[in-house]
Amino acid sequence: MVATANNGGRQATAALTPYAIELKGISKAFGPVQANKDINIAVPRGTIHGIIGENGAGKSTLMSILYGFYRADAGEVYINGKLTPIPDSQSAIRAGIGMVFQHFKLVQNFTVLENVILGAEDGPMLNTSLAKARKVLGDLSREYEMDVDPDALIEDLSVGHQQRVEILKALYRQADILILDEPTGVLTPDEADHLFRILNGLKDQGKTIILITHKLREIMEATDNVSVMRRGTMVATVKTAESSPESLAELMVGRKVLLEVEKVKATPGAVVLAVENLRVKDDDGIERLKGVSFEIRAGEILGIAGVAGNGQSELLEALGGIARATGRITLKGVDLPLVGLAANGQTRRAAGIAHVPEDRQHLGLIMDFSAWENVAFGYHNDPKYQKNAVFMDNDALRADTERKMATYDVRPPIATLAAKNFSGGNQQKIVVAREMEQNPDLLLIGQPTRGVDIGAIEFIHKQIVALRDAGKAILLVSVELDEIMSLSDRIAVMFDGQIMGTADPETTNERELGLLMAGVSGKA
Amino acid sequence: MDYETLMQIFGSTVRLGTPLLLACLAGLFSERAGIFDIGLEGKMLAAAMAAGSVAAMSGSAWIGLLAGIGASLIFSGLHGLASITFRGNQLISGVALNFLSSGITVLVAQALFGQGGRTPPLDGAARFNPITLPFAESLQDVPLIGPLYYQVISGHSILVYAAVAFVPLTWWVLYRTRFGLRLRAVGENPAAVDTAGVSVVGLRYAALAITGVLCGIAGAYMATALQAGFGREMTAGRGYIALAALIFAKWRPWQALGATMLFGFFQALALRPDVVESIARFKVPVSMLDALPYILTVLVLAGFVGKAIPPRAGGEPYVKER
Amino acid sequence: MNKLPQWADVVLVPLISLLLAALVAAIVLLAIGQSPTAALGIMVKGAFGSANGWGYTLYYTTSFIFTGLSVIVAFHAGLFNIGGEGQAQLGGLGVALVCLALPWPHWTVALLAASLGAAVFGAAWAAIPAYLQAKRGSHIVITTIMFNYIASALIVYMLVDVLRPAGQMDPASARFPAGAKLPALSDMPFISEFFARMNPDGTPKLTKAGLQMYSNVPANVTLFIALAACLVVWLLLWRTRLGYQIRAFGKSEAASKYAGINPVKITMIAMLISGGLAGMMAINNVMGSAERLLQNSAEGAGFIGIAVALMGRNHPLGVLLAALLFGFLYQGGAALGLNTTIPIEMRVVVQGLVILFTGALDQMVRMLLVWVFGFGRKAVA
Amino acid sequence: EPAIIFDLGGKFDKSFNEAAFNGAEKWAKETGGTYKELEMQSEAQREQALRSLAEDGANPIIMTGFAFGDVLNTVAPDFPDTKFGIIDMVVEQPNVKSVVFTEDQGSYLVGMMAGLASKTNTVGFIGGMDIPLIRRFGCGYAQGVKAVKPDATVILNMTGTTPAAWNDPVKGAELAKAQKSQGADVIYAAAGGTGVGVLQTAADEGILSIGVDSNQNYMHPGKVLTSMLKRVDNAVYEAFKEGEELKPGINVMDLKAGGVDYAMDDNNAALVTPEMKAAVDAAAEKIKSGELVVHDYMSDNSCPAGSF
Ligand SMILES: Nc1ncnc2c1ncn2[C@@H]1O[C@H](COP(=O)(O)OP(=O)(O)OP(=O)(O)O)[C@@H](O)[C@H]1O
Ligand SMILES: Nc1ncnc2c1ncn2[C@@H]1O[C@H](COP(=O)(O)OP(=O)(O)OP(=O)(O)O)[C@@H](O)[C@H]1O
Ligand SMILES: [Mg+2]
Ligand SMILES: [Mg+2]
Repeated sequence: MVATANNGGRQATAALTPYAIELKGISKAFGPVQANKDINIAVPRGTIHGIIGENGAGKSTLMSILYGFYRADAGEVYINGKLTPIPDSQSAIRAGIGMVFQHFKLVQNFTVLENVILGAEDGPMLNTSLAKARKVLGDLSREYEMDVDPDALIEDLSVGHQQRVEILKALYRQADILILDEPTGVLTPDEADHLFRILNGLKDQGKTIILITHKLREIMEATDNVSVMRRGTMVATVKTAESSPESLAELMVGRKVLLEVEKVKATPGAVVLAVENLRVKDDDGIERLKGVSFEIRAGEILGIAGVAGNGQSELLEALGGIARATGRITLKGVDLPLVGLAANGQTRRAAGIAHVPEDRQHLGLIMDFSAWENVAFGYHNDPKYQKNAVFMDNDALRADTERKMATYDVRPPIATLAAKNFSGGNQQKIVVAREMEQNPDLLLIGQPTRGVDIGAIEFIHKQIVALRDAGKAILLVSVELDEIMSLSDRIAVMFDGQIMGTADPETTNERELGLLMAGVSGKA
Repeated sequence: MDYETLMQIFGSTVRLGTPLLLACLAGLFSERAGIFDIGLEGKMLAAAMAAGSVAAMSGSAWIGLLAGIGASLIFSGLHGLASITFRGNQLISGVALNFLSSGITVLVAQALFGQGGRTPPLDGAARFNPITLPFAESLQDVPLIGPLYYQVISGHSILVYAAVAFVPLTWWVLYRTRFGLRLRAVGENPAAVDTAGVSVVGLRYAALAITGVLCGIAGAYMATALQAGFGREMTAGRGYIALAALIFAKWRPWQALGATMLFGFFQALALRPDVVESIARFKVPVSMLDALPYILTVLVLAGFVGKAIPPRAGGEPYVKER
Repeated sequence: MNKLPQWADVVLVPLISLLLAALVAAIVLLAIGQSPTAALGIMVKGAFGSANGWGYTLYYTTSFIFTGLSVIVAFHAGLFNIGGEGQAQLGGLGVALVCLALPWPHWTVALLAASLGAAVFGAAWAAIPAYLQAKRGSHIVITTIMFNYIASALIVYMLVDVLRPAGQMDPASARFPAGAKLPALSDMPFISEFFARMNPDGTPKLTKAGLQMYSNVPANVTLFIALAACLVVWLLLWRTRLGYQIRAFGKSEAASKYAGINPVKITMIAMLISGGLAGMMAINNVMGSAERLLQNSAEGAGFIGIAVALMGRNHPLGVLLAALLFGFLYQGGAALGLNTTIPIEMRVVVQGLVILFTGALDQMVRMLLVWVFGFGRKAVA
Repeated sequence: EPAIIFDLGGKFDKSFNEAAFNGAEKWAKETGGTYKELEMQSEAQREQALRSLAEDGANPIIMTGFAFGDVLNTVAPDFPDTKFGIIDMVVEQPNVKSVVFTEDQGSYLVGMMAGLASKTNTVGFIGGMDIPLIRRFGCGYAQGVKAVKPDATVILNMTGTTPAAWNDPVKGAELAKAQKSQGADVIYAAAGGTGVGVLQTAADEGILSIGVDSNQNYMHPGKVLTSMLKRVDNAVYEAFKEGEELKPGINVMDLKAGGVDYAMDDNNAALVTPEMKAAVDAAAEKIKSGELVVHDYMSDNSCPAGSF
């Protein structure tokens, strides 16, 4: 056994029930959004339990309720068969629950040690707590093969190591139940494998683990049972062994899924975009894009695959004129400015580049602006929206918006409604409509279907293919391998700010791409 | 400038730097906890009024001090209510409290004493009188040490010595105690504190309470030690200078001591244009000396004198549910 | 968060906030042993009960319109400009330098030149904080506060060492030449009738030469410039590309970068406009009323602009109404100071309360309303 | 109904404005009349205050302080039926009475007193706002000191260059400390509310101070050597008594006319020896008779006895 850091008044577990956790009738609304609706779930002790569901299905919300981060509007939590109200995280910790959030909850300029003891100190003075935690942490990391320097600052650690700190934090608090929310989204396949080894070790010690993930492969490989959520409800809980990826996907979406995109073979024309040795540094001076070169031809979709955070965003931002870069970008033979005042979104749009950003709420839309104001966003200098030298032509803009909303089936089709009042999918349609209707030479499109429902996915995919067939060049960035494989005419895989390799979607498979994504050169 | 004069100016530096130091430490606690507080000025002023009035009525500076702390705590509580509980804009809340304080202090003082918003002059036990440290008089004529000891170190009120003692105390609390760890964490990433099972709201109110106490002492010092009674607007922007010093000190206690004493030195210099002129050898407009702390702060803010990175969660209310 | 209908948000929230502020103010008055109703009566009478009162109320209103507009232009760009006070003082310096430069032939010419001077000086004083914010990320709230202090030091220096005429003791500039005198409302055709002075028996008060006497009120032509400024600011923000970019930038800096809106440029322009508007207030008080530059000429109007902007819900029409409200408060407060034992600082208290309730506790007011109305009880399923 | 406007610093500054206030109160007590009063808060309010009172029908309107001069010059013609009185400044309008004092003479007397009381042969002067009017105080004082101790050092300091200098006790206190460390053992404060800080510090530090305008001896009994009385109270009292018949023109209140004096009472009786008093009284007689002429700084903007 590991030396205990915290001997708080935990109840001796009465093993009357085989369930470590039972949630009964949990409901939670955020304003008008009903994130969880009457959810029931039971998790047997000593198992790994998977939870899947589309974006926004309410998975994180449910787990945050279990961890006392949010308060449920209704419902009960039973821990080891005992009714346990969890009004705050303190109670959850006391009940033996630990959680690793999708977005880590670490203090960036604290050391690992300080982060671990935060909230679990032994007394009013720090020195004793720190000394003890240092020892316990050493034991824990040895036991679970989780090397971290206790004196390192969090901001200096890689994402994978930060995640370890989060797990250690939970273990230091003697968690018996560990919740992990999309832990592998930021990990390379190697790191992910290591994580699953740790989780299995914990399971063998009798701990209960809840794992949220979008990756059906992980569910199939690691979990004992799996629950599926859809639009705030729990639609099913099944034994993993008795299910298949296909059946799970169907449960998730609510109908048979056909992720195949119908398209004819590409007929690439002249080079539209040529990128040479493109480099981007972030605000802290760290190089995020480390010399990327590629070309896209007219009538071609180049798909960029990769684990999030490997330079894809910087690539889009450099091409879209948001980030400063070095190297060379040529559009239809003309060099684009990379630094200085001329390198901005306006000049890029004027040159014929349209950009659907990865994060529509953060970048693509002004959430407080109405739909029609958003349709001018980025194109506010366009002569067709001007009444005269001084004033904008708001009437023309509104009419144009209504036209676009009709074409793209944006619901509700009210041009004066604020962007924040549309659902995520419809917000995305507004952005896509705005950018595609500009009839650009090059379309940059990032995570086009993130958080979008199946119907809209099909529609957006069709539009992308149609634009390609109209002879335009398209750069598609997506973390969804399926999307990349079905849409792209060529695939480039990014790792650590570089293009690790390229692949032909006709011949490649997930395994090959996965290796590239992990930084292992495919043809070694 | 001769040594004697320099020591004399250092002496006034200490006296004038003390309210800045107290207010700066006050701001340090609240900003380290993620609450911007441009209401330091208002809290000090309210405390000065309460301390001056109660000292005048009770004849005891100590009771006045308590009243000052109480008044400042009320303002802290209001700031907390607006910016923690109701997640309002911290800057606007601070501005509002400054105005409220500026008006209400005069109203109350006028209602109590009918002397145009002033308290009657205080003396005797109603003031914190200067303390002459042992041997200060007799050592006065020892070269170098004597004047230093007599002018700079000795001869201040007890609150001055308390303020200086608060510096190591603040450091110790911040870096050596559980409370300090949590306080710093809540100013950097309140979600981390929350998910670690510690109340963000509780911590932030606690920090504001400390801010209230320190501003209370600062205000009481103004009315019952530095001056003999309360007068309208008597804090005269010291809360803002303290804020500037806090930025200058990059939110650290020892640096806060340095920054406030530097600004106190400028204020002391501004009192002695004759000395400045004799050094500069031309007529230096007093108003330029008055503006010096502000200009310096702008330079710091501009990053010309080292970059000041505020606590990361500062200024933002902690909102879990959008 | 439960949402209120838009009309409630726009109309009810500020009104309730105002009522709460008034309520607390009444409690304060009671606490110091005064009658709130009597005080209100005197304020209303002082501000609206006489032509002279109106003259002052409108005079203050004019100043507050400028500073209120100044705050909202910056607000829409996401910038909290607390520096209106300093910018207004510098505007005053600009006005003084222009007015004293030439023996102006006619007030219209002088007004044009002085407006330019006021706007340029106000804008210049906003430029440095704006630049530091845009380029170096220095928090504009702190820098503008610092610039307020630096401004007052600078004005003192100018008045004591540069502009003070020889032989004059108080730190003030010389009087402006007669050609720079703006017509007061009481000097203007038609309007002046309103400001005719009456004897106690109701007959018109005549000079020895038998001419009608008029109250000499400080409200002046600048009022009309202020009204025009409301319209211009509204057009600017909601009808022009620049306004579009300012608002977009204010809502989301990241998105603005995506759209190719230059953050440095917009920050600078918005702050320059903001500072220019604050500076233009000086036409009203320095050129229109005092006719010389005094120390602390802005008298806190720069700060009141914050309250006016918050109260006016960041809209020029709202600013106009809120400025009138504060004009009333200021003139009424002066009447309190003159006619009662309630100190004139009462108006500062009310000002603080209005900012507190409309700016910082608005969420409380909203929650109160949601609770009262029972809005959004049933979530959208 | 008469009215009085107090300048920045306020009617309870223990000094200049308070003297005016006392005069008004004395009138009210004697006649049972009422009067309006206003305290200035800011430079820019002066005109409104004046106009409001005039519009309200107050008559006469008395204001304390030179800073009203410019405003009064423009307001007075608008209200030809109203009488105005201004203290410390000359405003030439048909309906304005200007009252000025010979502060140089009064300061000369307390200067002599300071010189006689000083043991260190060093005395100080702390003025309020640095203007010729206040230099007149300082210059008269320095002449008085030099008259009894020709080799004495007189340290002359001013608090500031703006009206804020009238109400800055902290600065007053620090200046007093500085002067003490330069050896001064008597300090004369001619600085309105700022003087409160000077007197306080002098008392704390165990040296003597001299008050101004009002009799300030009572503020620290046994520690204030004397006060230079400037009978603003009398001026206001007289003006109120004249009422609407206030006589326009310039009224110079000098030593002879009782406009200035030095204060003797129980509080300072122990500090002033009979010899000191005799010397000062003798000088006063000479000044009254014109035998002794005190140099007025404002006559040529220079001071033979010290430099500012
Ligand atoms: N703090 C919050 N405030 C308001 N609404 C929220 C909040 N958190 C989540 N929501 C909303 O609740 C719904 C469920 O969100 P949740 O984060 O639980 O989804 P999820 O299943 O974890 O999705 P993802 O796979 O994208 O992580 C969404 O509509 C989301 O917009
Ligand atoms: N803040 C809000 N204010 C008002 N209405 C809102 C708000 N947020 C969402 N809605 C409305 O609630 C409905 C549900 O929104 P939500 O984002 O949960 O949709 P969704 O089910 O995720 O749809 P999609 O699949 O298109 O993303 C939408 O029709 C939207 O108009
Ligand atoms: Mg989630
Ligand atoms: Mg959605």
